[in-house]
Amino acid sequence: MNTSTLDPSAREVRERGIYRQFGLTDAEYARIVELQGREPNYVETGIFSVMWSEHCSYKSSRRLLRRFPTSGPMVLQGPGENAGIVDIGDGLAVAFKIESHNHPTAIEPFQGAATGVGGIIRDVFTMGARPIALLNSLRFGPLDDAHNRYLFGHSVAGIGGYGNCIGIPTVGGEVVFDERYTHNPLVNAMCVGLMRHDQIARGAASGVGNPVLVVGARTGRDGIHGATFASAQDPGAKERSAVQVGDPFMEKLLMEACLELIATGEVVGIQDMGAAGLTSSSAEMASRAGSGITLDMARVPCRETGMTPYEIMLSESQERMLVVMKRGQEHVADAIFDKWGLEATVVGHVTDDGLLRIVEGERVAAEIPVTALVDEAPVLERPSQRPDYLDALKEAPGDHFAPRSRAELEADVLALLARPTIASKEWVYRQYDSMVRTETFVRPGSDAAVVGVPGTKRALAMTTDGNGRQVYLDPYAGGALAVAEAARNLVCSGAEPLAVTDCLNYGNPEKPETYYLFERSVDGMSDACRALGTPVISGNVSLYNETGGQDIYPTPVIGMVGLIAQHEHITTSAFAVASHQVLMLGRVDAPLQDGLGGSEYLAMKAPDEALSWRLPAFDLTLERAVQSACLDAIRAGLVQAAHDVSDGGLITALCEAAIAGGRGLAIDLDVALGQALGSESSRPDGSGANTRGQDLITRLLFAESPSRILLAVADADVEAVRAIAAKHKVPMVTLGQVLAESDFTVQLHGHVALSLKVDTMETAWRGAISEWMR
Amino acid sequence: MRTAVVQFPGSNCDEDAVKAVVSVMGASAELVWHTTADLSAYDLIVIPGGFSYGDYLRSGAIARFSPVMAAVSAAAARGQYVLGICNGFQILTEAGLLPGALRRNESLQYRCELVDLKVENANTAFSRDYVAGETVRIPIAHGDGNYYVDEAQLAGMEARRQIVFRYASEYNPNGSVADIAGVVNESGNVLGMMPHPERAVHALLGSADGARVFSSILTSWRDAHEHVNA
Amino acid sequence: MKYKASIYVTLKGSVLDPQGSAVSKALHALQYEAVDDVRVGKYIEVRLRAASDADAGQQVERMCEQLLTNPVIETYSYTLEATA
Amino acid sequence: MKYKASIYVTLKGSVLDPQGSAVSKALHALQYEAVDDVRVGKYIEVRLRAASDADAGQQVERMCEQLLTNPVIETYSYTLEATA
Ligand SMILES: Nc1ncnc2c1ncn2[C@@H]1O[C@H](COP(=O)(O)OP(=O)(O)O)[C@@H](O)[C@H]1O
Ligand SMILES: [Mg+2]
Repeated sequence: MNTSTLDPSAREVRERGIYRQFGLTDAEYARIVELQGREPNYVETGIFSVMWSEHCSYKSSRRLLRRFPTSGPMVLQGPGENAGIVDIGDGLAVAFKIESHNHPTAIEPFQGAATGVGGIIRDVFTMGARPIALLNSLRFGPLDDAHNRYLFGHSVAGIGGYGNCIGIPTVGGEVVFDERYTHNPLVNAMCVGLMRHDQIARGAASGVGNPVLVVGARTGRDGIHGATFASAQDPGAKERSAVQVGDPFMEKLLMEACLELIATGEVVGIQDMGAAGLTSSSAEMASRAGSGITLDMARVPCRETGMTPYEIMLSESQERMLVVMKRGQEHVADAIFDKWGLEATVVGHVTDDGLLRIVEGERVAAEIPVTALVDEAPVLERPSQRPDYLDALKEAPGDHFAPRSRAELEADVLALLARPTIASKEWVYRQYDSMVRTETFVRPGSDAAVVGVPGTKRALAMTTDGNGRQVYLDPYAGGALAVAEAARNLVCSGAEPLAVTDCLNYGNPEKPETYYLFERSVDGMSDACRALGTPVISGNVSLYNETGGQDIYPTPVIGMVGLIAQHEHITTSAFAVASHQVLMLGRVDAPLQDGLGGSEYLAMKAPDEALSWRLPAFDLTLERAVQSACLDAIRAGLVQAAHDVSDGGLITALCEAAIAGGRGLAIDLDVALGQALGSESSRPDGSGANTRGQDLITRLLFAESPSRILLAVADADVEAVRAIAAKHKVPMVTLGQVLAESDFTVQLHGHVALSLKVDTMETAWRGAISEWMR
Repeated sequence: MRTAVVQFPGSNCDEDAVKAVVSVMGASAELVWHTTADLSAYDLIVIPGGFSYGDYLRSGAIARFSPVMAAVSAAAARGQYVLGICNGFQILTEAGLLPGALRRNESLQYRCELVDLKVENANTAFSRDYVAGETVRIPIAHGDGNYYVDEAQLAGMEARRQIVFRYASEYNPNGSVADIAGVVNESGNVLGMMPHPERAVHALLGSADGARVFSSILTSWRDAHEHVNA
Repeated sequence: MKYKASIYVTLKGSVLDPQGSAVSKALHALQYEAVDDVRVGKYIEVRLRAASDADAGQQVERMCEQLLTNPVIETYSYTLEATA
Repeated sequence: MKYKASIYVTLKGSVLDPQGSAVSKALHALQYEAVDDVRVGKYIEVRLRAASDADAGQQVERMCEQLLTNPVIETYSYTLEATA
């Protein structure tokens, strides 16, 4: 085997321990020598190191990911491809996936976030699907810190910059601010695409002799070792060249050209070049087909001169794809790419020898069995240990957080609404083009976004959800809750949840406690996916999210897509019709037992103690029933608006519904509790009622008990909704009424416990983030 | 009536424009690639929104040199209707077919939202189905929508009633001079506007107020045609 | 001969420069109190071949007027350096 | 003393400059065949007060590193001119 004269020799790789700089352990290196039957040269070592990195091999997570349910009658493509695909009937299907770009964002927030969006779009159009929507899920440290504001502001601009330019609407997402994400932001991007069944393309390199093409941008020295870097413990100190600049204009052309090319039927396999570029795309394509690939580095179009095979194979230049065409059909690619002003270059061919062979002209630069790179990649059995703090958590907190007066309660409500995590995310999503393609029927701001399926009466609802604090406090329930909330948001929009894509963001998996949180939350997500009938069809893992030894909260993010059968079922969270009844599906009284554990209210009032109380109880059976009842009621045409109770508790959900509808609400908790508990609960008399009353109302308004949905229903339809609730064995109470005026009042124990103007609440809620970002 | 929607590399509202023309005007619309050199067969030419050539250097700066732009100029000179939306407006100003220039939004941020527009002039071929002074809701989606002309030019434009739409309700989303959202050329057959009428053509999209831009053009064309035929 | 042209494009003095104001504000927030004014423009580096300095200068001016600047709102200046 | 600092920020040589490539292609399409390469960056003009040339230079370098550039992908250079 020849190597470039510039590269260190195979012996030097071993003797100087160069493989360690690439992130390979001694044991892994020894295993590589065994698999190769000799010492790997420099290029081969580089290739192994990226393929066996956490990012490409999923070595810490592969065992856990097998626990997810991944099949179902609708699943056309489960995990393992660039994106999963589900059937939506009539020969149509949706492809979707979520991906993290946390580490690059920490270093260069604009480009890091932008290239995250670019990558996930390629994953979707690679499958033959036309991308129709983008979502994201973001975590930053608190906005009182200038660096956090910089990371947040630039990430949002980067996400918008890419999606807006390429012309795919960004229709939804979530943003949470917490100390735990300071200097370790999370940027997860999701893309949804639409296709006909006969357009499905896959990433397999089959057919000996078929040509292998690199299409799109030229290869430069960008991000060499980015994949290794993504798994590194201290991104800041790692090689900084691993940040790339995205070119959304190029990607737009690439997307159009690839979709046109796939439609010709002359494509055998296609795969985007993401992390580890040419290396992982070629190895994975060969692996899926059980074939081999020979690539000639001399033919790869480069942006810079003098690039070595090592650099070309490891480059992470963006906006490139690897395509295998039917033999003799290269001209089809030529013609299409020429129209779009792009290059399509044959750089190799498919073989049957099972080898990834890298040549440079006549010279062989590397030769590795594909199975060694993919199937033999290490799978680790990481030690798992339940952290002590979980067993020290206490029952629901007592009275001492309760506001002492009505004025204080009102101030608390306004302060809560102005918490950046709760406040309107308009500052974020107004920077995103959410309307291009003119199919966005529900724009950001409701529970889920709704995007039409052109030419049909149907629509897709989509959302991203996750709550790291909840997973920290109870990994199993927290994992399940993330799935439940995503499904609940879809149901509130009138959709039947279809399937899940997940982005698993955790700290350092080498810490047994972190690994335990990871493991238990995967179990919780898996069980919830089973209970709700939403298999996992794609996903992504991001580990080593820590700074200075402090892990982020374990933060699995669920992306979910649902199907709305008819346009008439589309429902938003705007309680807009005066005189409609405000109903609750689920237990209005659950907070009395659950308390405030895990709530945003507690995080605001008692930041130091907020992590010492247990999460509310969660019952998947009830959750499922509540969701079914809600969807049935919507489909029966009985529901004007629906909104689930989540972050910030009942009061936040009510305020959001009121603000969105531009209406006041008159809420009577006496009546509601009376209905929920029977006669004995309401109106405890006279003395001491005040203190007890304040504690009661604090719990009722701020606890984040799950499995609850608010509905706005016309008087005439209330009984029909009650019957549906009864059929599903779901408790239902009347909370109050939608008003023509803009007064928002809550009554308890016969007194007005809270009275605010909707405008006042709206100002606090809508202006909070812009105020910070001025 | 025949409509062409011009596609530059990087256009992304081209299909939306076609959909709007088809649904509102009940007429067909063809996508024409930026290399097309002759547009004489069309009655209406739409330069759609998007990021032609990535909006690199300046929005519209590179697109204005596309071969099709000579054909657009010729069409405009012949009196065919030319409608530039968003990036299309930027391209038309760069090409000198409309006065002024579009700068970065004052907020330095991209803005996508439904805004209120005041119909300033309901006497143009593009706005006759509106009522002068009425307020309509049409979305914007742009980073460079901050319209600029100097004072002397503005005075001339006002005098010639070239301002068709202004941002209303005291909310100017981008810093445009005199709240200008859309302008017409002196002969009245070329309109450029930052808001997207093609995104507001039925209730499911949040507003149907943009439809009347397209219906106005159709009415104007019919009038002109009946005239010719009579 | 080979040249490197360094072209500076700025908004005309009469045109408001929101980017400059934003940078200026940010610098003040970082305690750069001695900063009086900031203007932000574009810097374009063009490497080209030309027969002479005069030829290079002519080419650069033509491309500035044709493409690189919008005379409605921008002005430019440039320097030229022979590189070989 | 008063100074005018002219700061040129460009993407590092190895970093993709999509804007530069687009401008370069556009110039070729306009028959500027003698153009070999274009890079597009930012030009920032800062007017500031400083005790001395050295002080002004230090201030400018600090603000470049702190705010005006991201050293991960950008480099900068500047010139300084005393204005009063
Ligand atoms: N980063 C973001 N990008 C786009 N839309 C967002 C983003 N963050 C929040 N939103 C939108 O704001 C609304 C409220 O978000 P959130 O409070 O997370 O809703 P929920 O609690 O129902 O999941 C949703 O419509 C959501 O899509
Ligand atoms: Mg919700």
